[in-house]
Amino acid sequence: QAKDIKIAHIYSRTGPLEAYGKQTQAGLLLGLEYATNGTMAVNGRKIVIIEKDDQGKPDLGKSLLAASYADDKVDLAMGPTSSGVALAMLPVAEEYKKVLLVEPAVADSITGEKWNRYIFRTGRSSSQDAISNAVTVDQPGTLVATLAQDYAFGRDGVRAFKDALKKAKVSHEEYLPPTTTDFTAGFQRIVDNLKDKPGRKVIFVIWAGANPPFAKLADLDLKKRYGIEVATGGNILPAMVPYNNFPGMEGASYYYFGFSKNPANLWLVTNHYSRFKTPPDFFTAGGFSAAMAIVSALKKTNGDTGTEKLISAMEGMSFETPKGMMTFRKEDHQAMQSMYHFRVAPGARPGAMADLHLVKEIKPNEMEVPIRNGRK
Amino acid sequence: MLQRILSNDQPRSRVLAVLLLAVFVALALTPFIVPGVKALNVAAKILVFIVLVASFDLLLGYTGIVSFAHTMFFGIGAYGVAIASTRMGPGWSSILTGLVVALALSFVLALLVGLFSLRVRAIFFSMITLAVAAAFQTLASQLSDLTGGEDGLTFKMPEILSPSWQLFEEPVLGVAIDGRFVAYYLLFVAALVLFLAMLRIVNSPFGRVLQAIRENEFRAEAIGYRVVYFRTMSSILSALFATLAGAMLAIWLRYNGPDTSLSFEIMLDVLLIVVIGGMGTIYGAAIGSGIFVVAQSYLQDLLKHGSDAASGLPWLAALLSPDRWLLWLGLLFVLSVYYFPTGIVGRLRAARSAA
Amino acid sequence: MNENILTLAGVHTHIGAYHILHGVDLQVPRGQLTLLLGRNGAGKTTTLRTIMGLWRASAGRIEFNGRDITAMATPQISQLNVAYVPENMGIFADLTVKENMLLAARWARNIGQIDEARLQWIFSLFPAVEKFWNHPAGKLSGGQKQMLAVSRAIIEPRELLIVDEPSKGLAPAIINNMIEAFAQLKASGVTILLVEQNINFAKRLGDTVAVMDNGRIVHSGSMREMAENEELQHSLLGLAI
Amino acid sequence: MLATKDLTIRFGGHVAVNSVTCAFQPGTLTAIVGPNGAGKTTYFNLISGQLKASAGQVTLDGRDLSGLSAAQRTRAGLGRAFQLTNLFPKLTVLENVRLAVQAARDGDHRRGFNLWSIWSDHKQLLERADEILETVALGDKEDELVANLPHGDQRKLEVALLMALDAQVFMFDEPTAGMNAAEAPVILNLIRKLKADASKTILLVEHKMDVVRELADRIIVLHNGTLVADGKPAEVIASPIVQEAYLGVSADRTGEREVPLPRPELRVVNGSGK
Amino acid sequence: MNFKDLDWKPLALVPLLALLVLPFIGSGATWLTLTVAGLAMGMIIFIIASGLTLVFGLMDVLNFGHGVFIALGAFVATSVLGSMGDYTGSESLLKNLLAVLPAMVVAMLVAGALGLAFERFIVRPVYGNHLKQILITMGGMIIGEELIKVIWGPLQIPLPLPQAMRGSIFVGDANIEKYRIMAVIVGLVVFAVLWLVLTRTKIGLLIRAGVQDREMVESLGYRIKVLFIGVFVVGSALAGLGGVMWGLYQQNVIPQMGAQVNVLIFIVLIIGGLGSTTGALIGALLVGLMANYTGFLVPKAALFSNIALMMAILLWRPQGVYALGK
Ligand SMILES: Nc1ncnc2c1ncn2[C@@H]1O[C@H](COP(=O)(O)OP(=O)(O)OP(=O)(O)O)[C@@H](O)[C@H]1O
Ligand SMILES: Nc1ncnc2c1ncn2[C@@H]1O[C@H](COP(=O)(O)OP(=O)(O)OP(=O)(O)O)[C@@H](O)[C@H]1O
Ligand SMILES: [Mg+2]
Ligand SMILES: [Mg+2]
Repeated sequence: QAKDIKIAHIYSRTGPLEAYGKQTQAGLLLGLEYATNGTMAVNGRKIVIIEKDDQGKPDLGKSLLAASYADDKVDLAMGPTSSGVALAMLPVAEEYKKVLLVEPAVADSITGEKWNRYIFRTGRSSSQDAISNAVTVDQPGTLVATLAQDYAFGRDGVRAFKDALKKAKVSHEEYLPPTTTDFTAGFQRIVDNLKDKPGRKVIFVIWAGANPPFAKLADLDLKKRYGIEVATGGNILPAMVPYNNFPGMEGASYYYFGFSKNPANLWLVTNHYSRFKTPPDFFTAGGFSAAMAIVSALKKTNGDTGTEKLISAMEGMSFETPKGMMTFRKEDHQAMQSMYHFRVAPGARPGAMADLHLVKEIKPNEMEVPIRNGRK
Repeated sequence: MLQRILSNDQPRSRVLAVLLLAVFVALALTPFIVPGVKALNVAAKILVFIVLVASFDLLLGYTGIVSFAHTMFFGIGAYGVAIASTRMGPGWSSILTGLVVALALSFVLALLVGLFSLRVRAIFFSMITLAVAAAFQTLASQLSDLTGGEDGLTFKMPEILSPSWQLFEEPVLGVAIDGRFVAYYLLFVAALVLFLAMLRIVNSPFGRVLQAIRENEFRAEAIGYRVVYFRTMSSILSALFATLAGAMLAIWLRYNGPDTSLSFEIMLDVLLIVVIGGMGTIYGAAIGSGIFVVAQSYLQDLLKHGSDAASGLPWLAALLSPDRWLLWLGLLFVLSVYYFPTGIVGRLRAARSAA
Repeated sequence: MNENILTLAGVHTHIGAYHILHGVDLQVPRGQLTLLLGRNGAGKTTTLRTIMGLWRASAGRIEFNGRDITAMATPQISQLNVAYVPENMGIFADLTVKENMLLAARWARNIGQIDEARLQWIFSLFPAVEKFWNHPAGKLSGGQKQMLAVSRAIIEPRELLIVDEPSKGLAPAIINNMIEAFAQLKASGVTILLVEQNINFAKRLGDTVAVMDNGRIVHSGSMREMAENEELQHSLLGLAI
Repeated sequence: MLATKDLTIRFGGHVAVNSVTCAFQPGTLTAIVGPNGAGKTTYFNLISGQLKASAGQVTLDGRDLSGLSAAQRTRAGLGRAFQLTNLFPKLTVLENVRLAVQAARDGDHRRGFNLWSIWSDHKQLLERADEILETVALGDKEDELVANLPHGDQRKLEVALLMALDAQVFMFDEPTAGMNAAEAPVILNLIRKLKADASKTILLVEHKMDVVRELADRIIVLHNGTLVADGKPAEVIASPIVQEAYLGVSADRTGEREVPLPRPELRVVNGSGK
Repeated sequence: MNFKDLDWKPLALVPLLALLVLPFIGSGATWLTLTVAGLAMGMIIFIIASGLTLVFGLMDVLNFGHGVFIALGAFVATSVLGSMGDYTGSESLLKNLLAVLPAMVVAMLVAGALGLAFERFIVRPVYGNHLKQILITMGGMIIGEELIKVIWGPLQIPLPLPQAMRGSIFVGDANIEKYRIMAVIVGLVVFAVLWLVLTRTKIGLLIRAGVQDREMVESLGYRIKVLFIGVFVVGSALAGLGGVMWGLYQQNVIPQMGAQVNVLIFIVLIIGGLGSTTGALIGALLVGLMANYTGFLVPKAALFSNIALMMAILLWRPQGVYALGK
């Protein structure tokens, strides 16, 4: 009997990101099942997942990771949900010289300046998000006003988005407190800025959290009054319900269950429907992809879990996911992956589930994702 | 001798004395008796909380001021060390600089808050501190160039406190004498000294006047104590001790962020511990922190066993799910008010005097 | 009807761990003024509070108008037509004098519904109540608060009036008024149970006297008997009246 | 010597103390009498600094105290007991007095900076507190919580605190209100003893005329905030204003009180009354 | 109250603030949009704070768990409205109202019922002790929030506005959301009812007296226990109503939504002065306006506008604009 392969999954089982974290865990289990053909073993070694709840707290995540490596003697770890937790965890992987597969925390600096060689990421980075989103609005003569939350996530997102725009111009950046509920003032500033300008005018929204501004934006009827459009990135399904206020709105998304037709995704959608009665979401796909990355790597090393073996197996490794092929870029271990340019279905009804149509799959080679960890 | 160390404030209950001794011994020997990173982390957190909670007891239990801004000072201490270590690089001088700056800032803020407390009635003051604390947390995440924003700061400590530092190649008594080990005992000594210092303060004439003010501010003034002065002094002292606790936390975690040291949740934990332990006793801080931090750290594990055992009853299993640990924490809040109105220390002491 | 409006039989009261009343037996005859005397800490206030249901009797029986009220809640007892002036006066400091009075008039929804004549009567007894009608009661002087406390108890007619040291802090002129008020009330058929330290006050009003010590009634009898018997006075009260 | 000059306070339109000028000599006990609401307690509050005067000054031995806080005035030698009991309810009797003793000490003690010599000093403070409690006959209740004391004992403690302050001026506001006639003498004896000390100035507000008559060297009368009489006890008590406004024995008194209880027999609502 | 006694200064604050910022904003249409939206937002805030004026303002119970009733109201609304798709989807305002009104009623009933249990088990042992109130109600809050997660799940749930209540009315360049008009109407009704009950009956007096000296109120023959339960239940029900309004405004609900508005509504009450309905209304309007003005003029400062406002008011009147007693 070979030794078990122990993997710690540290994520927000509770806390503000509870809903996201649970999707990841569900995806991870499905992914392992799919990748191992239901045996849950690689090379005769059984894969054991040890779940830990970081509650969204960086300090807790940090000590849980240390305890996983040291007390539980896991072979590698995966997680967490929040970027803040991830950043606090990174040095721990280095201290214990064990692999940490980041999924789905998005901050650029995870594979950027805070990166170390034990860090891999299957999740998309903010840059990938921003670049793909830029593609959807980037046309000559377009004026863009951004609307984002006033904290690191929002500001970084806008910066990356601006960097990625080649042809369109940003004429206004609006930052609102992360907990804003009354958008009147912010909207007013944007409208005052845009309304008298010529050309195509777009408000690009980067908003995380529970109170997105879409319904309120729709109430303003900006398209009819001033010819101003709205665009934004994808999100989890419940958060995209308000998108229906804008039939025809475009943007780019990390995942939407109907977009890709590869076997992994078909299996995922079918099985998710049959087990949970709902389609798989954003983070389910992420967890699924991470599982496939792990299994691919273990297969490559023939079940050897030595850290150096794993690292050399994973660097440059390509693997199947519900989103198609991903590749861990050698330099910063970021998984290069497709993103999806979507359009909200023309007949979308407010209140109903989000209904997105695929405009175009944006392939990895169509996005120039900068390497930010100084390791060229 | 022991009496002098304890500032003549004996536990006044045999059970309490035993409990205190148990906490002391357990903390002193944690690295030797409980193996593992998690246990050490829990013990270190207890040490930090003992200082933090005792400092809050000085304010709440002895002076009767309900302030929600206490974590602000805790955060200042943690950020002081974090920012200095990030900007100046790891080293003792960074820690010292950060600490001094943090103490100075806490002093000024505590002075301001303390003075404001005299203008409005107590309940308003509490609500104001609540708002101030929230504002400070927002500020900390806004000033991301300095504080690392929401993501916080990860930084390094001087060599001797880093995990990579090893005194001996081989473990001693099964324990690796490494940087973590040193850091733990640094925390332990700091906590012990600060705890005894606070015990001394509350048992000094100064502390007695604080109690008098808590009971009847008007009369305290009338017999010649300047309430403004004592209140402000108490605010400042407690803020400074909280700042030191914050620095201890930063040294241990080598990380700090708004959630870690400034969140309202910590404030609540502190409040709860003071009440569970026994307000106005200082000893309550030690007992309460020990019990609470251990419970909090292992609650999810415990619930997991519970929900596994209850898997036959779906609704019970759902309630016992580790994901609903907060539910049980909430229940703890409620029950502690029900059953420990005077805290564990108060209870034990009352049991003794009734006997 | 029973000739004692209120009877306490073997009442014990515990406050927390303390045993305060050790079997109080007390009869309050209808339509009379019964005086409860005793040194500080004898348990007079505790007895009154136990009658009002503010402390629970741990043993014994309290009857009002033949009804067992031992276990009744305070509001119910009060609704049986009992008024109470507590030792600490129980003034609502944040409310105005008027609002204090309005609350005491249980059946009045606003000031207009209070019996005007009765209000005038109170104003004439205690001019301060009228004078500071719209002031916060907390700002009144000590004696004025005491007047307000008594005024509240007599704003509506009650069958039984329980009063704990109403004369403390009052100027002699006002004490005279209060004596007169109690006399008038008594004449109108109200029964009064009074705890009082001011012997002059007590002497002019009392019909029957009960003396407490250490949580027990150690003597009860008529005022006249007490007034005539100096020996008794000395042995019970430590002084002559 | 304690003196007030044109001391005045207004609450809104109401002048509670109206331009009172008066001096109090050491070695005398001055009784302050007047109807309820005359301004006696307010006058005390102005002297001891609980209230800020609208106009006028308070001086002690020529030193103007007007700008000082209550705490500072206490330290300057003004001791004050309160009409409505005002103690530290959740502390023991002994601790209450000890705090007052400590407040009377100088320097570090009062500010509480003395962190190191707490035992020896503590003992001294406690001994002194003990002594004082004996004098007010509370010696056997040292360890009781004040909240549990009967009213009379709380009054005694109120006086004990004042004694502990070791002041130069003693202000008593109805010290025996609510006290048993058999127990009041404890307090009165204390006041008598104080009186024997020629360096102490004593002010006493009291409604019990027999007490006033016996103790006072001098009586001043306040009426509607104004000082209306000042002199030897016998003279003042005999003066018409005291007889009328205070003792209420004037001839036209009955004229004032014409309203009898309106038709009482009809008004006693029966039972739970609806 | 005759006119001379009327303390008019706080009433003037709202128009004063609005006029004061006019020159800074410049455009009349923008000012109108901001002002109307701010006032309407103030009304919504008033509705969610109205329950707390009873529970905290009058009964002096520092109920940190108040937010749970708000969240509960909103979640109940998702269930009720979710089952009435025909009505909410209709273009007819009447049909929409026929869906929203039952949602409000059910939310108020459920919140009120929970309030009854909350009063009995959480609040009753701690009347008069602020510190314990903070702790125990915080515990109640946590439990409530977790129970909501157990029942409705931790995910956010969309609560779309009924069809006819969406969109805005446009006046030239200025726009006014239709829903805000509805909020103003509901807010005025709540205000009027509260104001009448508290000034025209003895209930307000009794509660205040009961807070100061419970025993005395009982000695006067009032069953204060029942009264307190009743008021607490009404306060909770109002919070439930507030939750429906707030949820519909945000168009989605999360279990933490109550906790998120907790500090805000406490600030409103403090500005208004405890126990005063009028004060709470003024406080809410000021908060609503201030947020919009600073959000437009200096967005960075918007984060701190509430706190700055509260501090300024307290420096002017340490008891809030209208304080009863004290
Ligand atoms: N809350 C309490 N807790 C404990 N003991 C109490 C409490 N209240 C009163 N006592 C005790 O009960 C006894 C009787 O007190 P009570 O107040 O009834 O006396 P009293 O006869 O009214 O005295 P006084 O004339 O001074 O008012 C006293 O010994 C007192 O110490
Ligand atoms: N803070 C205050 N605000 C308004 N009025 C006040 C205040 N304090 C006292 N007064 C009023 O001033 C007057 C004098 O009160 P004071 O307490 O001095 O009377 P007193 O002579 O001590 O009476 P008593 O014999 O009843 O104790 C009273 O009418 C009282 O209502
Ligand atoms: Mg008594
Ligand atoms: Mg007085």
